[in-house]
Amino acid sequence: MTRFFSSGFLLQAALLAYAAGIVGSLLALRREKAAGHLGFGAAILGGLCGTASAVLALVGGAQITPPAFELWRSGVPYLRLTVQLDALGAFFLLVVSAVAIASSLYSLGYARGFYGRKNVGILGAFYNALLLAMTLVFCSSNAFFFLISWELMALTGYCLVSFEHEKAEARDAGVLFFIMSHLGTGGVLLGFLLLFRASGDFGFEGFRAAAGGMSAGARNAAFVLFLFGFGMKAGIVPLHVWLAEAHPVAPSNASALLSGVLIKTGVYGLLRVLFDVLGEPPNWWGVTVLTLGTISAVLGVLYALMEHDLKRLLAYHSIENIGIILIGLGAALMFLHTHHPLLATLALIAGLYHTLNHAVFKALLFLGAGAVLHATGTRNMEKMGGLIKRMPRTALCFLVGAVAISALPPLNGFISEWLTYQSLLQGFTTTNSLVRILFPLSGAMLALTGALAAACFVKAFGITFLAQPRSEPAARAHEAPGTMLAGMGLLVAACFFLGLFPATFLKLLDPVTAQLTGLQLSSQLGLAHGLVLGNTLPEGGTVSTLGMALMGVCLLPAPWVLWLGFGRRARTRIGPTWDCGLLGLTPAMEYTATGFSKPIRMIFKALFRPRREVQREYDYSPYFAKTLRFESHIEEAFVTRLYRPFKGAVLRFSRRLRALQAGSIQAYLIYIFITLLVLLLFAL
Amino acid sequence: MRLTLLLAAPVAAALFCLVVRSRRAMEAANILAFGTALAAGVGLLGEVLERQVVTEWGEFLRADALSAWMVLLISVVSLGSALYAGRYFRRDLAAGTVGPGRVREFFVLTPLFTAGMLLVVLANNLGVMWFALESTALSSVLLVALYNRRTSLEAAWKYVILGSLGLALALLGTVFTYAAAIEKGSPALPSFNWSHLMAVTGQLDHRMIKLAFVLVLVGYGTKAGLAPMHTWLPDAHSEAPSPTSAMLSGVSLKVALYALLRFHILTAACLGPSFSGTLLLVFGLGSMCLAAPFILVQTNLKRLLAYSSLEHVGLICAGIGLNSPLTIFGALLHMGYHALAKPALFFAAGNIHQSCHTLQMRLIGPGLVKRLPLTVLGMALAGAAAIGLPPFGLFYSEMTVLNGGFSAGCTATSTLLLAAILASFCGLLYQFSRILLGVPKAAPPSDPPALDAVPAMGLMLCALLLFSFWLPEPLTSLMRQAAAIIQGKGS
Amino acid sequence: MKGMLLSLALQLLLLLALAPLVSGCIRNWKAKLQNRRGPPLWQPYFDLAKFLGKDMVISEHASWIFRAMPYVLFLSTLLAGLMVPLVSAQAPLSLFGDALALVGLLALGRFFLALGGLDPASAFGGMGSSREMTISAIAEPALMLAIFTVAISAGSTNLSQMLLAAQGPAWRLLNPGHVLAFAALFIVLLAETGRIPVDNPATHLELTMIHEAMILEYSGRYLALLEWSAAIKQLVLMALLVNVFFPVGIATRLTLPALGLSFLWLAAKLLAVAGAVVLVETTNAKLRLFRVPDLLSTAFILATLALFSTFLFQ
Amino acid sequence: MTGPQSELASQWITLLAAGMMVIQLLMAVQRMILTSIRLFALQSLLLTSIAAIIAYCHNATDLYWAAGLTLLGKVLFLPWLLARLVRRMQIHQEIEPLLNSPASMLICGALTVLGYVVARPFTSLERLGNNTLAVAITLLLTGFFLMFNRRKAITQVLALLSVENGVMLAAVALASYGMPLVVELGIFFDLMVAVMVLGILVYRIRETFASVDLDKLSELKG
Repeated sequence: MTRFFSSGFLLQAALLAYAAGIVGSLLALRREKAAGHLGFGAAILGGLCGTASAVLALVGGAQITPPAFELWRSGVPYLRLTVQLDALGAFFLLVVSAVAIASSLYSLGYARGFYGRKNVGILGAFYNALLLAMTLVFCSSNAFFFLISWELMALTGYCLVSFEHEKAEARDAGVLFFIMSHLGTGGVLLGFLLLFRASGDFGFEGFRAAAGGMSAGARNAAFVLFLFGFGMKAGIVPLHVWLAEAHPVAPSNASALLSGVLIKTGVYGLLRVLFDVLGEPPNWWGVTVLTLGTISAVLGVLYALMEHDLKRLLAYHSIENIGIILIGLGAALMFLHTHHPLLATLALIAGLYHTLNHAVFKALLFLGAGAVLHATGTRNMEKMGGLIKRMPRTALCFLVGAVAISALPPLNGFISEWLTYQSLLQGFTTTNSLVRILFPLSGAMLALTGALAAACFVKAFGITFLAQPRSEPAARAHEAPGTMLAGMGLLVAACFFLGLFPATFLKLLDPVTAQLTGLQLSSQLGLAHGLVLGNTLPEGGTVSTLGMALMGVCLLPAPWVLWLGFGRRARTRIGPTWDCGLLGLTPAMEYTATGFSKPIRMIFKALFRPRREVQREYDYSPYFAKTLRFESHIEEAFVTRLYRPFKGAVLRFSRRLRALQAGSIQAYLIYIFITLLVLLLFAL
Repeated sequence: MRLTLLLAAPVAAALFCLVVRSRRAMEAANILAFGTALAAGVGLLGEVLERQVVTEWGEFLRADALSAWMVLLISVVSLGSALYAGRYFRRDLAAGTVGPGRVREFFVLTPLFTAGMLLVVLANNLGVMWFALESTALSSVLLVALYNRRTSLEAAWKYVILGSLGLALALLGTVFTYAAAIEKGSPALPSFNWSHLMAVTGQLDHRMIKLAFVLVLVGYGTKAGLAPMHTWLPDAHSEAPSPTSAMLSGVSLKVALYALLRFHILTAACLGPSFSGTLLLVFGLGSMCLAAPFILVQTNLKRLLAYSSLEHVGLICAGIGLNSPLTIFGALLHMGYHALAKPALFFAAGNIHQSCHTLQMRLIGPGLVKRLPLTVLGMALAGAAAIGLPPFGLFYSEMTVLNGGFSAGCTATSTLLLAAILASFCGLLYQFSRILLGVPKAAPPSDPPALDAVPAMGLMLCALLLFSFWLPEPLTSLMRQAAAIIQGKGS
Repeated sequence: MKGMLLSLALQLLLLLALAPLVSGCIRNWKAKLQNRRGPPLWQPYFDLAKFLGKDMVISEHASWIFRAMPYVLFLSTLLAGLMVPLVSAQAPLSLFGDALALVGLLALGRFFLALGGLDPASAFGGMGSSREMTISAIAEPALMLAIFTVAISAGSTNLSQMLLAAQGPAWRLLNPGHVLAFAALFIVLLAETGRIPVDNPATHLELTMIHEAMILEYSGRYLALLEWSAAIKQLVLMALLVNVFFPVGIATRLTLPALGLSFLWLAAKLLAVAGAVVLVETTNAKLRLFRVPDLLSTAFILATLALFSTFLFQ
Repeated sequence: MTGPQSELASQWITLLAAGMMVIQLLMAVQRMILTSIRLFALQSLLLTSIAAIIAYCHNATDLYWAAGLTLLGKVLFLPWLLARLVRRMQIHQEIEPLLNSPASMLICGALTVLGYVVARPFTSLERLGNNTLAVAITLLLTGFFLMFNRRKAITQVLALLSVENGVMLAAVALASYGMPLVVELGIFFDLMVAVMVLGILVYRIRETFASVDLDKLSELKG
């Protein structure tokens, strides 16, 4: 009986469930409903098994013998398809499986939107395949196998991004996603090959042993390659341009997986190689990661603010949050360099915690955005508004996600950012070199990020859900079906749990940190029976979101006492909003998303370089225009200055090269002739 | 007996097709012949594993592991093409694109083409190998010109002129090799057999061997489609009927490469591996790097596939040039997987050509998936394989080549290899997504969805998937033996 | 436990009672400086009482967010206030939250305040929310950096610890880092509490309002809660400023004389800061919205300099 | 083989080889197709003679066969076939090279030098007619040059055949006994088939394009 509740068995069950989901949805290709139920049902099952497996592995503590089994023997040299779950892998398995449960539950209802339009069976198959590939990424113990899973993940990701391939943007985004992801894979591959050269094998065990013997140059090269490769997947600036294109166009249940989990595989990869494999880092590794993380966080949120496409906005926030995670990772690397394992562990915990948190609230937000899209048929926030009355439950879920991602207490985003701040602050005293100034500066940027994120989500929630509907579809919107709400509800519960009971959850991180830095901090961080979160210092700052929440509930009657005292006779009326004496407000008079972010656009004008065109027609005075046409456009500087010129140069070069094959046989003969002459001279 | 059977079966089929009238009989004869060849090839595999070398006709025919591997590839691809050809020409005949005479020409020439290729890999004598190769060129050139369009004639002309010129150079190289083997003052006519030459490598004249290899490299390299001698390749591949394109791309290039390899082995045995290995590496890399930009801005579907073949042949060549057991193993593996994937792509392209009446990608796409779902499914799978995505085997073989390159210490070269692979990946992905996905501009044609390529594509893709997931022990040990031969360590 | 509850209740009372007074002082003194008579010091209390007794009009477009917002803002501000040491060095809720949590709680309130501004579908509310979120966003780095400067030298983000660590010889308070951080935080205080030159709390000209624009649709007791929250927030920030930078006289032991003395000190310090605010408000004009970032980036630079001078030029 | 006799043979061979080269140069500059065909036949005849002399000196039966096949194929059959093709298709007689005669001569001269440079390491080999190797390589290179200096399909075939002649000369010169018979036969038949295939193609091109001008054959690009 215990066999069935072992981590390894459950992992196998999860893999089998996903595989069954693929097969099941394909078999039921012609029957949409059955295909959806089979596919997403299997995914829920897989998610449950995966979560159970991960939790069992993590609860087992550091001493667990990692379950390992081989899928089958392939004849290819060095390829061993061994599935092995260690603590780090188990943590990420938890991330993917937990999100999978909610997202799959949601999908049961969401898939209905595709009936008769797109084949749900195919969606189910790709969806399960993505889950399978991601699960395999986290539990492959061999870099070759890892790369296979990694590429399968990219492939299925591409299929999902391009799923609605009838839209040109989905096709383009898919190609961009896949190409950049593949270039990243190239970096990862080269990094692994460098390690392979040193160890002669592809096992992570072997890498670990061999990394010590590598020259500094090789290790640095491997670091740069891994940072490029995994950073591409994670979407750090300036490798992020695919992310904002690809995530919005995928079906929303897939967006939740892509943004919630898929980009975390990049984080997983960085953790795996930088902490587990490559050994003690030089200082500049940490500095680089920290700097890149900070830049990603700030730029990600700034670009997010400029979006009025709800899903693109969320996608840019993924860049921001990856930046926050990397801040933790970079700080941890710097602490490892200066031999402060305790602080390194703290920073690492912050990063890991934020990884899970982001997965939870970003999935929640994408699912919410999906529900809105489902109801209104548009992703353009300027066409929404007033949805809180039409879809109150979805709005509530989205609000929870918004509060969580804005790092506001008492939800989970606050906890992980708090931990990040703590590690940064303590980091200042770890070294005397000038780089220590990075810690507080990065902290300040993190503060800017948090505040801007809050601004962005005021906009996202306010413009989407509040006030009057700005378009006909928004006015006719309807609440999402039960399964979709249930999926979101699970994530809302997770946001609350992770926000209110951090110390309980931190116990699960113990084996992970034990594996990566050799320390376990949950007992030091959880004070007062785990109700209060400390920062490992005896007199350090503490926080208790649970305490705050309870205190808030206790204080809630206070205003009522005042009512009783002063306002017993006061009544409440419903009336029109003040309209300056005009003849009633119309939705056109509401503040728009673009208008909302205008101050920020003006302040960061140098960065955004907005292009605006105003055309005015008037008879007497420009102040009394007959018609006014306003167009504003922002393109990322990375795209206009870096990627587009590069692409143009490549295409120009290729076109020019085509002249070589101009159709003249004489020219072809001359090529051969010249080759022959050169070779003859070479051979002499 | 086996080797004889291998050669006799296709020749017999060709003769049979020459006299018989029924087209179905011709198809059946072709399929039967190639099926027999495949069976014999599998038998040969076992025999070679057991005895290392199989000879017949007094050492005129000789098969070692490398030959046996090639025999398998040739017979599989030929079988697939024959399976596809019947349905393909039925549609062509119905559309009036070709006449019955031309179809007969196809069914006669194709077995001859195959027989020629089989003779190339089975011949012991290097001279025989040369003229077998020339005969493959001559039989395939008429196949390329089969449609008798302006463009196909142009392609055939370029193919035959460049190919013949290349083969003339290769002949000179062969002559040099032969001359190098002549012992001073010995009146006896030396044997031109491979087995003999390998036995006397110590006594060969180094300068001659060097010169010979250079000539053979340019010569057979032309036939194998190495850049910059590849210029005929996209023309011929795009203009030939699709079953022929599949054979040209799937095996013919590799057979020429095989011939080049034999000289490489000889040269390496004389001069050490660095001279010929470096040249192979340079040409392989060059081909890969050249293919990528052409893929990126290609407008014609079959030319696109042809450039992709150029890239793959380049990879194989570079893998062998890197000259470590692992890279060579990877290159051989790559040959096998590519031989399974590329024909499937050409079959799909053939279907598309017949349904859309054009190969211009801007006219085909977008939205092909709505018009020919089954073909597109096959094409997508084979395409994913061709761009080197797991779970398809080409990913493994590319990885193996790179592994080998790195563990042999050729970091920079391997990095360049990877860069070229990535570049052509980008191009192919971009092109495929452009035509396969989206909404068709015009209304779908009224003709029923073509199931024509299903058996042939199914065969190739199933084999590809099967061997991607599971490489049986005999095959790996065969490839290992072949790799040892290429490294000069085997028989 | 009993002591803790007592101190909790006391601080709660202090916050609720003292906050309107500070606002009243500022208004009154400002008028005096401008040669006006001005409202009496107690005017804010009268206002609150009046608002509480009035009927409410709620916009027909508003949702439950509109109704929930005053509670969230009020409670989060109160909670934040409970984490700041006012009279005793040990704040009642210092275990539940440190300086970072305080910033977080204020941000939570602001988040809902801005949502409340957007909810009634009025253009003014949206404008106010937009400006409020923008200004707070660019004030945030300076605020954090100033807090960091103090927290790093104290070795803790716990407000009580920060305050205790800063006690000692008075000259320590005059080191350049401390002074610069204080200046930075003062600017942030002006921005966060909606003072001239950032916002004009007295204006009702629509296009220049920030805070007032957001709460334009509120009336009656909700308005009372909002006004009160704003006053409490002002008090909290001022107390933070004075107690962390000048922890002179604060009670480290919970004895009655110590507490009394401490209260007097606190009052004096608060009045001093209020005086400073009044001076700034009187001598400056309100800045254009797009000049505000210049001011706040000055604060950021001051905070950065503070960090440098504390730790690098020692 | 005695000394003086071998020396005499060697002299002859050198002379004949030089003759082949001269013919090649003539082919490079002259402008009429039929003359080119005849020159090719003459060149092949010289090749046959060289093969025959070597065969006589070494008493190598295989080489006699080779000489005979060359005579039959390249001296008689192929020129006849090509001439017939030219007449039947009424191809315009002018060759129209890409480069003019002086330039062509200059390039051919340079290629000759190159041929000698390449062949120099092998002149020390004590073999009959080893000094013809330079000629063989020169023939190959100039033949190559002729191929891309011509606009008409049929002249390209001719140039290809002269390349083949160079290769055969090298075979005879280097291998002293010629290639094994089976190879010789194979090469011979391949050559015949090749020319026939080329002929078929030329014929079809002529039918389809109404011209054998190669400039028309440049539709396949990129």
